Amino acid sequence: MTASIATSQTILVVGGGISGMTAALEAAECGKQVILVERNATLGGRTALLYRYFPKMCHPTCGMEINLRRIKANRNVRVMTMTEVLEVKGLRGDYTVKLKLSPRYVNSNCTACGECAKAVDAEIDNPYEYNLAKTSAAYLPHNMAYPMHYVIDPSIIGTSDADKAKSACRYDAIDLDMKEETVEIKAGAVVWATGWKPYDAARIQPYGYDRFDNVITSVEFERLANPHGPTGGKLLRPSDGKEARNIAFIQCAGSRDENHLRHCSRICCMASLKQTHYVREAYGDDAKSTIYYIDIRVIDRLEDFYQQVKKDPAVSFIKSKVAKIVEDKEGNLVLHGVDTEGYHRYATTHDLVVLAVGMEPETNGIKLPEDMLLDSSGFIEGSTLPEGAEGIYGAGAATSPLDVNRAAQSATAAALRAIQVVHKTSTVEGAR
Amino acid sequence: MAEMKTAAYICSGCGLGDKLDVPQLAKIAQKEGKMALVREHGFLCNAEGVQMIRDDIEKEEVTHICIAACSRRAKTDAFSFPTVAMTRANLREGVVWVVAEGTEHDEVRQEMADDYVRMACAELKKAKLPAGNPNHTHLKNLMVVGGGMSGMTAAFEAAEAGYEVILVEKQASLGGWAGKLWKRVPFKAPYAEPQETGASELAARVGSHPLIKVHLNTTVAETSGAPGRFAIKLAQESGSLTEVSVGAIVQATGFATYDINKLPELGGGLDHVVDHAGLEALAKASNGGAIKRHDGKEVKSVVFLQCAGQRDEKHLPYCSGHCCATSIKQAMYFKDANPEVSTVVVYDDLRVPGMGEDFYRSAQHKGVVFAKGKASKVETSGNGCRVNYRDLILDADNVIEADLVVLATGQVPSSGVDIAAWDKVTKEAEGGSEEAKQQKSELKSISILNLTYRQGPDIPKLKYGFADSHFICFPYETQRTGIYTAGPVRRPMDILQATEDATGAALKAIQAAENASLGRAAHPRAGDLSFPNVRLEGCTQCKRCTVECPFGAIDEDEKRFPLFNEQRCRRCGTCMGACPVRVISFENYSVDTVGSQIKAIEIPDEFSDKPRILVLACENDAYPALDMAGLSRIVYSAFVRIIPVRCLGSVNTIWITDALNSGYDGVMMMGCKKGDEYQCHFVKGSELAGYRMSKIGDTLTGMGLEPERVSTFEVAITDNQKVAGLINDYVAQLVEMGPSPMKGFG
Amino acid sequence: MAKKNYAFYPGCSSQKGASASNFVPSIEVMCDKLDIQLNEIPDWNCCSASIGYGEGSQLSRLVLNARNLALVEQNMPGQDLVSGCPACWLATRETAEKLNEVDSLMADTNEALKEAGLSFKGTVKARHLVEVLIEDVGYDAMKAPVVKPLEGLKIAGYVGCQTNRPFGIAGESFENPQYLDKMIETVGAEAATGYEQKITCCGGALAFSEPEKSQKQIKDIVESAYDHGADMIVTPCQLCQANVEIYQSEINKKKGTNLTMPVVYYSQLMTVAYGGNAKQAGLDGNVLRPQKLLDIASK
Amino acid sequence: MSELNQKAVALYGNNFLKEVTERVEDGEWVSMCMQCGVCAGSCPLGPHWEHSPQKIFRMIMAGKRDEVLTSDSMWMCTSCYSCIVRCPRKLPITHIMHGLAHYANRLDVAPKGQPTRELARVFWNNLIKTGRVNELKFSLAVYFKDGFSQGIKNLLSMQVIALGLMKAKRLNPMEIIGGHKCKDVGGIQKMLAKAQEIEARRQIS
Repeated sequence: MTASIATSQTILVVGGGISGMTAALEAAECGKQVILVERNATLGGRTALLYRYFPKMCHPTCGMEINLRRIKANRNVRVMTMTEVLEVKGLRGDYTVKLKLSPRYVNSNCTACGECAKAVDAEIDNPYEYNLAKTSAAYLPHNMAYPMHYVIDPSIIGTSDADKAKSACRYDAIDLDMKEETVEIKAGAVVWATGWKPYDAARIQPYGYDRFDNVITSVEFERLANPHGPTGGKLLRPSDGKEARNIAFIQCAGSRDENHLRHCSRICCMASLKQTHYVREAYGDDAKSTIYYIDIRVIDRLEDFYQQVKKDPAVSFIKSKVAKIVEDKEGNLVLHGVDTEGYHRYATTHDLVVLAVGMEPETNGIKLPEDMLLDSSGFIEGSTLPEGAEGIYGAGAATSPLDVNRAAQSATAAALRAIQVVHKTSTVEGAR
Repeated sequence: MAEMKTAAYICSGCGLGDKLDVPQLAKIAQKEGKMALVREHGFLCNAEGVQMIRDDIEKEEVTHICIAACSRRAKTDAFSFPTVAMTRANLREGVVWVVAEGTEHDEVRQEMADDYVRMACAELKKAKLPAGNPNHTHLKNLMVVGGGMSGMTAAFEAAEAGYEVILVEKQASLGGWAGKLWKRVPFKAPYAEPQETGASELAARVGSHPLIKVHLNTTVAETSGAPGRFAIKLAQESGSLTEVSVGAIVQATGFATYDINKLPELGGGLDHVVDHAGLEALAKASNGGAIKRHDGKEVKSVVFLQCAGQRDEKHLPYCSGHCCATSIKQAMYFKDANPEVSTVVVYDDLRVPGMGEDFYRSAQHKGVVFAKGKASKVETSGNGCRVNYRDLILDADNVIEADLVVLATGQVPSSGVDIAAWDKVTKEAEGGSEEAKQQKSELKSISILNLTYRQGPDIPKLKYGFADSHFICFPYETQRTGIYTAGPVRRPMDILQATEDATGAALKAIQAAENASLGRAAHPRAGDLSFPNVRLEGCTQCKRCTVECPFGAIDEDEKRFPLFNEQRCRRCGTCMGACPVRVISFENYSVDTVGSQIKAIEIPDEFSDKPRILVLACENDAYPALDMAGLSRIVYSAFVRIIPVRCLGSVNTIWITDALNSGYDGVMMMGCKKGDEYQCHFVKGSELAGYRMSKIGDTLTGMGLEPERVSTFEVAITDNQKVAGLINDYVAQLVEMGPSPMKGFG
Repeated sequence: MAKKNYAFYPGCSSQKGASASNFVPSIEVMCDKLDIQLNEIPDWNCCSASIGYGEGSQLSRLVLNARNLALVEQNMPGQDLVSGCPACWLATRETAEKLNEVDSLMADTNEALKEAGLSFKGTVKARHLVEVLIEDVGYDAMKAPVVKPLEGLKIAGYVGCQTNRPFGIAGESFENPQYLDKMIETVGAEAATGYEQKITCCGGALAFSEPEKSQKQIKDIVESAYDHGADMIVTPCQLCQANVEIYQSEINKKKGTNLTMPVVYYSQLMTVAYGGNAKQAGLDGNVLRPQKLLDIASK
Repeated sequence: MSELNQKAVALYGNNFLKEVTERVEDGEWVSMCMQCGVCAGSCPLGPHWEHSPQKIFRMIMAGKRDEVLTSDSMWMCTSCYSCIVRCPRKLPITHIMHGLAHYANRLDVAPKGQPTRELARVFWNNLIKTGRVNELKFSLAVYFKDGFSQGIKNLLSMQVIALGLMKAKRLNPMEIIGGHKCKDVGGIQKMLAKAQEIEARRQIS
């Protein structure tokens, strides 16, 4: 199949989030052949799970819709989901890449009619809701999923639930005999766009993410605010479903911290500023957001957004790294610390605490090509090979903690670097 | 090309067959839709169904196909027939998934499906397969304007990909600001020390690259044409003109520093107060040794004041982003030459995102002192300066005496003419104002690209003079197709970002040239081969299309007719919506393709209690939201008939009046958010639609209709729940209002 | 099974007649059951504790601790230095790490040690007795000798500061360490989970100099244990034990409270669970009688 | 002003950050503080002191020498190490506080009669006498540090506690006439004298 099509003129893009999609499309729209591989069952990555983008408060799915339309319209891009890179061998212009294809147990006959989900009893934690909700073990990742195909969770394979799913399908789309496969493909250049993951908030012990239900992360808060999310867009706190009107946002949750992530994750200040909008939109003047920060890092035009939020009387700013959180008997959280601007000690009670968790590169924990050069946080800095010998390029949040706009910018640049490789390879081959 | 032969394929899978009378749909396609070939299939998108269609295309010479199945957004891999014109009747997401369950709804459900089949057949007969612009051009070389770090990078990276580049620099040498720096902020691990700028090395590589032609002491005197065929006049300092042609353009014209004389309270203008650029000059002069002031005194104490004239409504409201790291770097110049030099950085928020945190740590390690505070006054004191500031941590006023004060001022983009100002003076000048004519020529003198475009000589700015994209997901969107900005002209940035940005911009320029050479549209309708066709003989020279085109694609010819530059066109259809005499159309999207759909439906009489509402939904956000309502099985009224449009800007008022004349009870228009934070991918579609509809109030009154029968709504892509509510509320409102008095006259 | 040998550093408070003297008998039984052989370091000296800094210079304090390390290195090769007292452990471990990190301090220290006829190469590891129990013995082995499970006892595990921070036991969290609760459960008692004062500072040495402030801390620690229904508090720290136990009467006097919450060592629990009597467990040394534990011990 | 203090002022002038960096244990870390304040919020005795660690660090950087050295804040450190484990810059705050207290004490500018300062002095004197701490003598010395009559008052107020401890055999009245001590007291004292000599050599001369 795919393996036979790829050649040394092919650009392999690893990771199907906003950066990978962008890199793949930008190269393909220059006329290059691209294979886009994604580990999950759908493209879209983490941005597809966000409710809105700062500073425009627009919806990530809007850009995704356009990118998906570009993919649907472009025959140069070949998308492989549920696919991981096992190994990259070879040199610039001539890579052999080993891919692992995990079984979806659903083939392209799937029409997304949803009958299998209705037939299955078992439920799993929904990874596309950061496990805040359950979903059927036969599920569509989300409404913007691409490919628009259901997935059968491996946990029900071999159970009667799997058989129920199969018999519910009228289109012969469920194939319970699918097996993991390994294929090798050729590629001339590789764009590595594996993105980021939220830092494990449980490790920030003073904030008790693992102990207190009402301490959640910023990515989880995005799901709460999302009308497609587990609470239908209502800001209800996990412990008792009570409306969370008085919300604390703790900045640098894991970032700028030698005990956790050394780097500044760049996006979290803007993310929390954005999230105060959600609170205001939900409760108007009854809303109360408090941002605990060290420095508010919003650069360039984004400053406008900060100034606008600063004017909102429902939002207050405290220059302080919160020292610890204590839960009271009602499940409220008492934050202890000192406002360092003039030294004011506080012990403030909030309904909900949102940890603005840092961005950890997804490269931490996956096998990378050997010549990739990483910085001290694990972001891709470049190549260990001398200039001109490299053919694998980082893109997006795999290279640095970037916001979506800068990630797309970075991915566009990476696409050109990859094009340079295949251009030079073809020139050399042409000369032979 | 062969004769038009139509075929309709009606799917009964995904429950369509259970809930709809499919044979009746087939009959409608045949009888009313006049389809030459009509086939039903139980599972149209599977291999067998697709093969059936392929066989018909091949053996039956079918040229036009209508697929009555799921949404045009679904099963695109299966229903991909690039050689024929195709329409889709959305019976799944648009009918069976959104109409309430139960036999009591069978009738309205079937009527809805019947109408969608009628509409798709009607559209099909008016549609042509886009053939692409036969006049396409082939230039694939680039012009890069600006020879600083961004421009050099854009030129070099494009050339490395095999594209010829013309690099234009106003100054006598390449390098720009970077060339004036002693060192740059580190961009590689361990992010601890200032690094060499690499500007002269890059300049040398650019200068010697076989695919790059550098023009020094040169400016752009004129830019005309379009992607794939830009015609440029380059003006040398000597006065001579050179004409060149390029496929696409990267504008990397950088920034100027904010004038420190505008900051007298911070000591701007005093002897021992400099800005970052001034300090770089001192550092360069010291060549790694102790840094001396202009008067020769060795600096033993220095204070950096951050956000000088920045984040300040009175000066620059924005943050230039690089200045915290730049001050850290410059403080290190002192500490590295002599650790005994006292270096204090007075800041409000220390903004060193990403690995900049390591650079900050490194400076602290070297003993650079950071004081969160706000400077109130800098004055001369003895042979140096006294900095008065409020220490925000100690909550006390404090004073530092220093030999030198460095003001971290901001970047002011060198982006040329402000199009809004240009527009204003142009109108006034056309009205005969001599003053405006003078202003116009002054404005022209600062233009960078000197575009001959009717809408003005430079590319539109987003804010504060920065020519940035308005879109989060698409950082390189500009309103001038084939021209991309890169570096600090786009937004304030440091060298690392600028070089990354320039690389991306180079790709976009290459892509624009490649697309133009194939007659294809650029983003966001990338690959679209349709292009606007104009019947000039019907044109009344009203200029609405030239004024309203968001991309400045339409100029005027000598006879003042609109002159379409297809390669600049983004295929949004705004011109088509604007045209009062309906002479503009696309092969597969025209006044007719939509108008015929509107007229194709069956309007029940006024006694039936079955109102009909036309919904014109933006295909980018509203239509997907409606689709997702279907996916989530959110029920809405079966009285609506939905037609996706490329943009609300493309909606021609004739559609509205036709609909009302035909007996529709109301029209809903669903578009993207408008205003400053607009989400329209064609800039002002919603706004234009709102504006145009406000103008047809009189027409409605003349027809004896309530103005509420035409309403515009903002719908975001996530609004699947909301959109169903909007529909249901609107239907209820119309039911309350009673049937349209136009019914039966159509 | 052969006993594991450790160089034992009892510390000043564990000396006979000192504030933690009742700690010593309990660890004797415990170690015996767990095949731990503690060999007292010959002529050990004070670690300078956490209050020595005021008068004692950095080098003086390093030298004091280095002397103990040197005594082990010289006389007890191959044995880890083990202390039951968190302050001793902390000061010794910090010294060992600092000297290994900073060459000049190591040189200065050895110059001073020479005056006492000693030298230190930096090879000795300083450990806390609880670390030995968890890492070298393990929960399962700690459970094995239990003959009288402490059923019906609910105990608040008060970890305090210095066994926990900055090094921690077995890599556990600083904010919510679990090991003490696990040890409580190992001997058959119930741990008062959710005891939120488990890492609150008792005031340490400042119980002497700032009694009001420290007693406020102690009051919180004890009252929370009551709130969680605990019968007693257990701690791995000598100073915690003393402060939290003995100042309750003082707090009662000043605040009108009626606090009588027994405070015991983990080793006392283990000794009783392992079948030791009250005297072996040093329970006669508790000012506030841990009645329920005494009852089990006398069964 | 003590002679040492005078010397320090003469040597460092108004560059207090440099003085701290060079003279105070772990003082070189002070400049790494980024004013997040997590230390201030973590300190158990925080509510009682005037300057939080982070504020002390800023004061050092701003050259507030007198205010820092005479502050009693450092003397309220209980050595709980909460600040150290939470500090995102990994500053050894506990040690810096100890170092600053020690330095202020050495220069004799620390607040007179500050109870913990007195306690520390008594403790140290007690321990260097025998190499081990004699808790009874130590306690008595603490109670009598402000004179005899105050000492009796202090003693009476603590009587219940003392009796309780004695009953539990955890306070031995016999310690007053002897008690525990190291055998090689002489060696220890010589060793400590040497340490002082080395430090004097390295410190202000």
